[in-house]
Amino acid sequence: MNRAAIIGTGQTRHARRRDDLSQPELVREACTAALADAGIGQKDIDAVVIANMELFEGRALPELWVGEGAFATGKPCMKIATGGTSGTSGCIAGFHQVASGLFDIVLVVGFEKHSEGHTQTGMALTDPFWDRTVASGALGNFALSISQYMVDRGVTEEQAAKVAVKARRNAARNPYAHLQMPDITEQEVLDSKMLAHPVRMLDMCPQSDGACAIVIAAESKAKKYCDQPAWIRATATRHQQPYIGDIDHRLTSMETLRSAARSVYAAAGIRDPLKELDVAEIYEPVSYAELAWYEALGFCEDGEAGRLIEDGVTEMDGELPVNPSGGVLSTNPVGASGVIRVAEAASQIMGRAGEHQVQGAKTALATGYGVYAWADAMILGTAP
Amino acid sequence: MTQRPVFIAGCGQVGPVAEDPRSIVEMVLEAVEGALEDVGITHQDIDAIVTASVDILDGLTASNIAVTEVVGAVMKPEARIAADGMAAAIHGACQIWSGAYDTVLIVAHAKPSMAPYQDLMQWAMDPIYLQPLGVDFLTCAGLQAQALAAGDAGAEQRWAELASARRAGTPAAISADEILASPIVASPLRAEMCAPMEDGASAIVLSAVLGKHDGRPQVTGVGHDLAPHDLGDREPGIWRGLERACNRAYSVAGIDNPASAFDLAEPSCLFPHEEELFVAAAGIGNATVVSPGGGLFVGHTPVVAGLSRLAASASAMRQDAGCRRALAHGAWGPAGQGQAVMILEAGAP
Amino acid sequence: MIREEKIQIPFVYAAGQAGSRFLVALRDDGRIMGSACAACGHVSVPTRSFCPACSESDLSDVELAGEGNLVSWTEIPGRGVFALINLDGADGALLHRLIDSPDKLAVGQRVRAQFAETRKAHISDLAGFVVTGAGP
Amino acid sequence: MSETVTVTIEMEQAWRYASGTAMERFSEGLKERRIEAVSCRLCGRAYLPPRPYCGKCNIRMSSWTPVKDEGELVAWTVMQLPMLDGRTGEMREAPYGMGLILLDGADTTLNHYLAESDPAKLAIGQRVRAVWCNERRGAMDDILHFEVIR
Repeated sequence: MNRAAIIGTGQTRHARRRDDLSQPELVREACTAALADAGIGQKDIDAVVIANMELFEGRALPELWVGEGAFATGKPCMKIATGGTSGTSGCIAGFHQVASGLFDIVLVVGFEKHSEGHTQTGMALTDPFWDRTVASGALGNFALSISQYMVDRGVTEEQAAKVAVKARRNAARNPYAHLQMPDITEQEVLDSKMLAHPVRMLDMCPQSDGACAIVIAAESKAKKYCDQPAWIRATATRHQQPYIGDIDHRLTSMETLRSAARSVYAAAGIRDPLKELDVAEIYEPVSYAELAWYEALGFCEDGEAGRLIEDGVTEMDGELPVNPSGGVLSTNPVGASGVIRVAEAASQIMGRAGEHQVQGAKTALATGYGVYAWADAMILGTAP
Repeated sequence: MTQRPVFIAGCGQVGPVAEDPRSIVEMVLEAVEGALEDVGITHQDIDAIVTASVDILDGLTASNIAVTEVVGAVMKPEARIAADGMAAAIHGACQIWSGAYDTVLIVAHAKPSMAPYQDLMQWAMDPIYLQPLGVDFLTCAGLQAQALAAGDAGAEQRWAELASARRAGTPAAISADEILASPIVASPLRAEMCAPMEDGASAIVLSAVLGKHDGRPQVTGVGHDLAPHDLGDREPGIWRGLERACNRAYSVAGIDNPASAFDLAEPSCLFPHEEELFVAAAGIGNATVVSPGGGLFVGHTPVVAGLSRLAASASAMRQDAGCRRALAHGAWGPAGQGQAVMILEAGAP
Repeated sequence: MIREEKIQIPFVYAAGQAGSRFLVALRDDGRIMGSACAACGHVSVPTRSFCPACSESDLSDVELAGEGNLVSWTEIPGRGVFALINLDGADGALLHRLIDSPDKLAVGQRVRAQFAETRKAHISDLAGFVVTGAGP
Repeated sequence: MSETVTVTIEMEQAWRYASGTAMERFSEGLKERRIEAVSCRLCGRAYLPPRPYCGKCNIRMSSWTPVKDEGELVAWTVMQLPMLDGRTGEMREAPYGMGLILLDGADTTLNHYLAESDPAKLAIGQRVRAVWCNERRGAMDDILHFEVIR
């Protein structure tokens, strides 16, 4: 496999509405920033990968209209759409295209403009014979799984609230984060409006308009353009059976993420992820999910996730800072969210994460997650 | 470029048929089983899957959720490309060249009988300047055809003859006169000039390790491209995007003279003028046989088309020892905005 | 078993920087604006954020004539005539509609813009084009 | 800041979905208040919704298993936000209960509405049964909701 590394990242300002920009213009804001960060021009891009949940904005084949924003006109371009994992899968696709030797530099950009669509389109177009008349959307699906997870692992609302607070306090040091709530307290989370038992408003991710881009380069170009590239050391993708009810105790078991994590750890020679990883950017659409992912990712034994957050292990000054960016809980343009995880992990390796930099980060994990329990994992490092 | 080979190890196809009464899942299952059987393997031999589908055609959000089981993607890597299946095949070849996987299953599916295709495709058009005017893919095809016909008095007769020739000897056979007598759908295009929109699914096994000993064809070049969205920003009489895609593929395959390089071309052309655009952009010569089985003129499934052309090319090479090199093509978007090609070379005879 | 299911959902798209300027000029002044690229000189229409010829974003707005030449057209039964029009001063063509088009059309034929009486910052504020003269 | 313009387009679209033969048989059964799962001869799992293929074992399935219209509540929530009701296309008023239900005889769970919407009265492990509509069309909403068996 040819070596490849991330040499630049770029994000838009994320917000509830970005009415000021069209979809192509929003994408361009992130792409321009990524090219500037990488120190390259548009002519250096050999191919483009776009990630997006097309029906959220009512679009079909959105790259046809939006591609011009991604410098894709006259270039090879394809779109990855795998639900919540679209962004991370887009990054892995870009990595495979560079590692193939076909392209030297691939630009990957993910975007979503939730404000332009109908928030519940996703639910309106589920399986018409099974889910459509009796579905409760992503929120309800999470809440159902959480009710099981709490019983299975003894996780408490207070522990989930700590996750929610950690995310927003971290986000306060990230100028790109959508939610800015530096003074948030656990009590505020516990007092926030109940949406779907046990999930409260501040346990949940926002819906954001935004885009995020990364530049992936082959070894020779990576060394030419970047002092400290973020080398892609391992990737894995796992999909699951198609119905929510197919997976027994979904959050508790999270077989896909466990398997993906095992795969990338083995490939990168990681035996104890808590000790050997320096930072993790994981896709946690709801506070409780982060606790479940700690277990699935092997940061702790099953049943120990609550203790991990209580002991501050995953705080910025803890043994393994998780989501220094503020995570999906602070910023969630779905098609971009996975790219943001990878971009943030890469920025940590490149030493470009600004006020939320984890000092001396050498090995980083980024993950993606979709509602049907699909999972992606990627390990980035300072050396190939 | 790495030198790792990628073989077209096997193919499975469902349709095209005007309206398949089965579910998408059932159609895809049959295509996938056909491809595995063609190679003589099971899902255990597949390392990863790349699917191609378009949500709005299937009326489903993240439409690949529905097919995860039947493509064998449970607890496996799946990438889903929302474009023509040829783009998915190119991505699968990249995965193999990268060394990430040895064997990748490519699957594409669509059921245009579910809803009016042209209405759905308006949602692919720029929603500020074009969609509100009612511009769809057919509008763009008509504008492109007229730009070609305007300075070419013989164009319509020639196109009718071409569409007739493609269907000759098939159940859809029709004379050029009948084609010219059929109603206008987007002037100068007439109903019987257009590839009929039909349901289908296609599955192809790409592999670095399977197929070599059976003399299966090898992928030696790939290329794809995205042209400007608005037809007003393109030269309407030239497929520049396909030129770029082909030149990339020729560069990978080391082909200097496409005019004499190919025994067979299997383009994804929905109208006769598109075949003329294809021949010009690809730079193929008279010695290249184009669409011997009629191509999409005997049945066109959007999304599946490019993969079906790849399968047709591979099948021709397996049956005819004289067919040594082929160019397979897929396209998507208004008037061929997205273009993708793959070059196949026959295995050891 | 076939089951038909229907959805009805409104989508609201931001016209963005370039689109907003184009649609406001159309509504307020009945002017058709295009974009001139500082990098390659290409003049596109309607107003663009990115040059369709070179992808650069250093574009300036230019007012284009309400007249031009027919590049191509297509009649779709029941839906009217769509056309590509090369407005005087532009390099690219505008994709829009023809109003009351004669039976015989030709490349290079002169056409003129016709604006809607009530305008609302929408592409249909430009009602379409009428043929004003024979081809060259 | 200069004026920003938006363009509204209404998507009004219908699709003709094919059920597949397994779902057709299941749907016909619902009209007669009959629930049937398809089971895999390798792993033995009885699947709801019924489908042609076991994705765990990669094998076709054709064996039908009767399933009761009562079972165990294995997960629950009470929605406190109005959500789009797929049956009516209108917003469904909150609060309302949702559950994952493991019907007797099935190995996968069914998601559906619960009659109970008081979180204090819901618990994992409760027995629930289907409340059927009088007029049934052969669809999942032939079951109005599930009620807790006291």
